[in-house]
Amino acid sequence: MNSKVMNLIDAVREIPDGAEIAFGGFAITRSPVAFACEMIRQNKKDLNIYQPIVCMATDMLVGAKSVKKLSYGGGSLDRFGRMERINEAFENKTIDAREFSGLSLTYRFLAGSLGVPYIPTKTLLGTDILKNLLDKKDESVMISESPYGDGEKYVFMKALNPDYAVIHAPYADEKGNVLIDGPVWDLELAKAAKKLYVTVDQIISNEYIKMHPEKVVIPNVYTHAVIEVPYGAYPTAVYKMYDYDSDMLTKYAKTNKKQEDFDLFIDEYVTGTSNHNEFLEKCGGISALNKLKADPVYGYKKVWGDKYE
Amino acid sequence: MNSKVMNLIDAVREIPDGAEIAFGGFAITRSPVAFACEMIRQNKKDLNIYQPIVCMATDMLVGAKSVKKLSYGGGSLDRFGRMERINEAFENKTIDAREFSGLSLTYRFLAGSLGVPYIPTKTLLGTDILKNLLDKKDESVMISESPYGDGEKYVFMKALNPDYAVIHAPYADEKGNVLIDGPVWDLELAKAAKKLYVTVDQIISNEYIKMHPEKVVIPNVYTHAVIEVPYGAYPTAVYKMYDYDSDMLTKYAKTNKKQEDFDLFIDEYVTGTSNHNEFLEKCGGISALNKLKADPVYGYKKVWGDKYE
Amino acid sequence: MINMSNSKFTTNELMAVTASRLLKDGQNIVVGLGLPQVATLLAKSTHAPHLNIIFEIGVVNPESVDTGVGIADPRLWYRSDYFTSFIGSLGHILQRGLVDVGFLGGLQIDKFGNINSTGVHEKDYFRHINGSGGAADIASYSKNIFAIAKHQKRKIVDMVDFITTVGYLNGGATRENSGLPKCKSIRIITNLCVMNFNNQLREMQIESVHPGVTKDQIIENTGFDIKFAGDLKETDLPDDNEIYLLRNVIDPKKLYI
Amino acid sequence: MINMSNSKFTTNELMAVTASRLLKDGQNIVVGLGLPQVATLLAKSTHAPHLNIIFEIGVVNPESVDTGVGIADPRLWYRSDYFTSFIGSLGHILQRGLVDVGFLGGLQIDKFGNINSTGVHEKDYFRHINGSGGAADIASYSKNIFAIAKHQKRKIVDMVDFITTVGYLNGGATRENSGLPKCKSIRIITNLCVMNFNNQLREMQIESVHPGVTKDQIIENTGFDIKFAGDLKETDLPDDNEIYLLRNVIDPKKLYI
Repeated sequence: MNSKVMNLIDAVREIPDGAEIAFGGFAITRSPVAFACEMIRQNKKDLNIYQPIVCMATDMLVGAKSVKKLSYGGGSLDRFGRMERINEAFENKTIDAREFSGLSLTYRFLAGSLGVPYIPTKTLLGTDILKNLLDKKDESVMISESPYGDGEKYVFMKALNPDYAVIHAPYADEKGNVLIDGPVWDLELAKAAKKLYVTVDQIISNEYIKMHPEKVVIPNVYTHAVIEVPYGAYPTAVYKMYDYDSDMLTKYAKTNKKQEDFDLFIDEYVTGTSNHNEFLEKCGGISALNKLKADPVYGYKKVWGDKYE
Repeated sequence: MNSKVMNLIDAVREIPDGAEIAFGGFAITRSPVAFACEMIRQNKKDLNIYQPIVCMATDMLVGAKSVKKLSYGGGSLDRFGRMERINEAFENKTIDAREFSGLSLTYRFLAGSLGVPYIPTKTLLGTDILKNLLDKKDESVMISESPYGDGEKYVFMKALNPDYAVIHAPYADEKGNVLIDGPVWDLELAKAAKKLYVTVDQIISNEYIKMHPEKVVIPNVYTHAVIEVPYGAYPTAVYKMYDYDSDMLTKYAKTNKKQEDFDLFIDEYVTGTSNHNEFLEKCGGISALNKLKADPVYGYKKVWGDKYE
Repeated sequence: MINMSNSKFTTNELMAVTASRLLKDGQNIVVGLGLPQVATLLAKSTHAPHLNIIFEIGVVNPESVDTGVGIADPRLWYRSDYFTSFIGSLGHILQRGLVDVGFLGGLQIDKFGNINSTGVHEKDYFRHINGSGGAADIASYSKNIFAIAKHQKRKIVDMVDFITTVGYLNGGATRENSGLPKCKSIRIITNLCVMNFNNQLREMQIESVHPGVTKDQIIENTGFDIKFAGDLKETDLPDDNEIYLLRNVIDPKKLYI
Repeated sequence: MINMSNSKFTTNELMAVTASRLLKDGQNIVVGLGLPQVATLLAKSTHAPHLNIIFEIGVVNPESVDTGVGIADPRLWYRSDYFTSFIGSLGHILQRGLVDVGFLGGLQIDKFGNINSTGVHEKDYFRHINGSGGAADIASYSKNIFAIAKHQKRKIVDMVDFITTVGYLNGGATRENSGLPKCKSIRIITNLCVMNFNNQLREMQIESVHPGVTKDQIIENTGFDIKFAGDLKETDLPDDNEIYLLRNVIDPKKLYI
């Protein structure tokens, strides 16, 4: 009760096979890579993942055959490439993929985090996204008429309070107050989850929070576990902390094109290492990390032109 | 388009008699007193006011006979006293008073600000608040069953996008990005309004906002007008800027007990002055204001014990 | 520690201590100003250091050092962990189901735990006094409701003049039947006794009587035929540490105690 | 100013300029990466300095100085006015009805302006490529939809393989009949022409043809029998200032133009 601090291995152990999990992260930013790698090391199976926009960690989990069902609103590795492990699993039907839009899936979390049964919205109407969800009898969606007699049609996005959520943030205190600079697309899913796990690059004092409460985006009432994993989102970016590693993302976007290449990658980098520090060593270690240090004003690695490089 | 800056007199002129207005402020904090006083000077009539928790400005408008209908969730002048002008108008039925709870009325604004038709909630069920609203056939509320066949009952709080909203904030830039330190109970109504008027103590540069985007709680897309009125919430408090004036609030809480005393107060302080600076002079001027300066850490006037007073 | 029997305490101090002991460590509490806040801060200073305190105005876990006049007073926001909106506090936290105890006051409380904070019937009109604020919301969604009140015939009544916040409505399962979420327990702490609703009818009953208070005193000051629990107890005495903290740390200006 | 006839420009530059001129000052734009962003920044640097730029990820009015790889790249968040959540950007701003233009890309666009960004039918399977992201939401709620696309037979099609985002659905009033809010206008800017849907059927038609492009070229590169507007125009030429800004200020590394 005193402290919500856990270590990564124990935290991941709490998550059973088949767990219903919402993931934070967005493409190449704040992806909970360290958490996902540890899930792969612990050989989690049959996960039921929800994520408004998928990120690198999710593609890894799908490629590692940890995922049974994925509800998501699309996503890519930005210009580095595509979510090829997800795309292939989708095409081969090796996972049960349920496609949404970013907003519609987030509404399930908003409803869950507000304690209301659903949010009535018009988004998805007319799309094949909705058609497919209705065909699959996905419980998320229901079409209904306005109760005000104006003939308006709505999609009810049903509240979802996932058993677990996993997000990565730069900082939290040991009580579980979470600080994030920049956009917070994953706020609603974090607040909806029954157990929120937050990997952070650094655990900071509550005293800092008392001085800067405006920086807290998730107060401790939502947080189940705070897990300190420096560079826990590497090779994706954490705004104001470190940049994404273009070299490593380029490499990943090559290996994720074919399952056999991906498997070799996982063998070497994930199951071939016993923790995130070893993973970081494998990826280039301190010298790779030093190149990513974010400028405190720009929030990413600022390149000063040839003469400084 | 370039700038959303207006002066107070012109801004208030835009608001017609009978206007539907949501008010910010909460009891003795960030009450838009300067705006309300100017409305009284311009002799606005038949206003239709919505406010989750009423503040001093609202009691003044009701006492000045500017209000025809008030939908609110209660409120007081904290330990200074009660909203006696509102209470008397409620009792004498000189206004159409519709009572809600703070959350339920705020849900009307949340729905409006989200562009959804209503929010289904359980709050108000079983209360005499709901009973009265249903008896009055208030459009805000409708009782309905869960669409999921689980027999659950909900109150649908209908979306409201009021024609106008008026809030007070310490700072905004001329584009209409609004900064508020501390709690922001009035965020939803600000985002729901068709035209948001923000009185601010100071207009600051957009450059400051670029350095501290995390301090912006209302981005400029919502803002219709930014009106610089230093001490525009006086005698109520603006966190980190100035404290409430206990003397003045004590005086107000005496005068608002009886209509004749209140009328004398308005004659002297409001209609007897031509602008907010004159109002401030009447209330004690610079020497009164100097006593209220908030300590930058504590956020209110810190009293350092007898030896410093 | 000093021997307990040396303690002298006021009734307000006893109420604060009694309420404080009902709070458990780690709970999330939505609390109003006055004795509820004093009791919560005392719990936090003693057996429950990890309470999370939430004010409906949008303030989480402040550590005030000066006494304020209400939750709109910035004195009560000092050293907060988090600031949010009404929806943030009463929606995303309270209605989300994360609040263990909603700690309220009120003008009247009735035998089914319903609370009136709106107004009272006078001879020929309804005198409007305050309104719900967040109280109706808090009582709808908190897992447990605590209230502190003065024990007077016109305040502890058979039926409140106006149901601002629902306790057990008309008793039994009527609260749930109205559509509201279940409420695990309601506790009323007065200057005479502690009351609960731990029976099938969900009807108010005396759980413990404050030291020196007689059953007759309670009966006389209650607006209906109040029941006494089978296992009626005497309220535990405050200890010296609690009294010390109340007087010297939590409410040194004696605004509430 | 330099004489316009001296300008040489690429097709991408023409597309960016053409799209940019369709934006009006003071509008709120939800925009994706690539040419849409380039066009929006150009408008902001010329005739529309008070555009508000919104990224679905939760970023408002950034002023980037470095080119990013996508909206998740912190390079695109530099000097923002405001950061928010998905609900903050696509709920409270977009669905609230405050977005004048949703500016999208896509794999395929069909004759009723529906856009596919999910995947395409291959011989014996559906090749999944990306998905909606915020695109379905943006097309549902923006007052106007702009899209930039390559003009190829397999991209400008009779019917998209998958309706990720609804334009005019099956034409006429079918969009509104499906329950969606009205869409005032859709504009498609390609490397060959600008297309609108300003007719009763809400069917794609050529509004203006880029200089040097022939009708036959357009017909050949369109996957269905495309119509030409009665008042068919030639697309206006970029001016030197626009070309200067594109090359030297907005995309000096020529990542998109």
